[in-house]
Amino acid sequence: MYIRIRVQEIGFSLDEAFQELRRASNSVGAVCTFTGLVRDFNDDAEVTGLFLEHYPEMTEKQLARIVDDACQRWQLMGVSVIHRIGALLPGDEIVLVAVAAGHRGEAFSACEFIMDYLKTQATFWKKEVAADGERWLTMRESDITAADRWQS
Amino acid sequence: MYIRIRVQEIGFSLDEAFQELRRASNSVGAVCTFTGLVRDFNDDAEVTGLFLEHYPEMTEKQLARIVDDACQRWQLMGVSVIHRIGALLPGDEIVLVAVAAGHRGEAFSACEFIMDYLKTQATFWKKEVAADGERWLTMRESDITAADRWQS
Amino acid sequence: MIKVVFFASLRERFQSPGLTVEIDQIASVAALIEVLMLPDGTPFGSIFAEEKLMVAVNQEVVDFDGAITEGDEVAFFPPVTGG
Amino acid sequence: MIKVVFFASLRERFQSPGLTVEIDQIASVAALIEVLMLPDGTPFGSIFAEEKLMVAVNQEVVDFDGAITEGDEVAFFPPVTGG
Repeated sequence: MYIRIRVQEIGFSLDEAFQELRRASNSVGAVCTFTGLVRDFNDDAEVTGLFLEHYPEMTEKQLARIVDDACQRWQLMGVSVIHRIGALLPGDEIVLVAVAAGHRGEAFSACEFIMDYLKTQATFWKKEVAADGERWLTMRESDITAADRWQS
Repeated sequence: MYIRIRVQEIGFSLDEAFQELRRASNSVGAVCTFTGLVRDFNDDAEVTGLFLEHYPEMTEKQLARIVDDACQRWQLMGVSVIHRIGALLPGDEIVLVAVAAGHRGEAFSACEFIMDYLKTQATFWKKEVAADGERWLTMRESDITAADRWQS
Repeated sequence: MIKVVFFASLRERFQSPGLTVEIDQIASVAALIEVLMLPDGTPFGSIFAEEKLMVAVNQEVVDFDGAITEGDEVAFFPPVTGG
Repeated sequence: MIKVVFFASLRERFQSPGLTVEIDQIASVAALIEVLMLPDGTPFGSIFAEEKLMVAVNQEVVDFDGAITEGDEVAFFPPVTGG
């Protein structure tokens, strides 16, 4: 079982994460990846940048727990999570979740599960820098709903 | 809207497909990708290779229709589908589906939808070459179930 | 004339990628299959009876009662297994 | 002694990344908040009353009645917005 969790300022390579995962086991048949990017708008204010803060001692612990939960639920062969912090520009990658499994159903479900819980449980905060000033983002109701559906 | 559908013998680069999609629009906030790989075993017979045949005039038509269905269901910004044909070895990539959207829910759903329908509707056939001989694979019941759930 | 094509296991079992058939009274896939099964002693009969088949007329999947007209391409193949 | 830390909008509104508090009779998060709110005239009172808060003791999310003991790190922060 290959697990790698990184919180970093520098950008990341989807390809590098994918190449690591495909080699996690020679019975990997499915790799699902999710990449979150900085969009150039959010609720109509023109976003010029994003600042990402986190709670260093806690973030990695929370991410490890979420990944561990996913490994309990599905038969996985590899998981890679990368989350950037600091100053980001529109188009920059923010987060990567990549999951390797034997079959596609497990890879898709685990990847979406990790993203949904990362959104509601990992201690990151986004401050949006827009033409009309800065503002801390607030959690979306839809993100809470997305995480809740895994509890049924 | 960026749509690219390819059926080819040569390998493909996940990174290249991703880089094309992230630039599909500057409001892309989410890219979900799925890569299917040749596993080194299938139902316990040791697989030494795979041969993929398709129905040339029909495959692209079916894939375009599946992608179009996904675009009707979700608000997407880009879709890339690559499927290999010919002789493949264990560990080789077979298929890539990548979807760009504003938000992650749409990207995940559309990517899984396209894979599920590709599995049951696109005219590809796999012949497995194993230590104990060759055999054409038969459709899995679980693949039919996976595609059926989108009809509700 | 109708162009008949076979794929995958079907192509291998027929030992042929396809054939052409003069149309005359053939108006449906079912009727075409009956014509193809006629020459008993050939493998056609048993294979058509035994294999789980899908049919496409001009690259569109149809039922066995799907219509056929002059110049059509009729493809027979097993359930797909790509991805 | 308890180490209190603030993050994101809370850190900015308090204009401080945190402070240390002598423990004595403080045994829960709720009791700690009351102590922090005491010095009125400081922004603490209004911010604690107004913001939607989450609390973690030693990097584990807890309720407001979560226990606190000497040496703990208590973090206050708004709902997370990463990903």
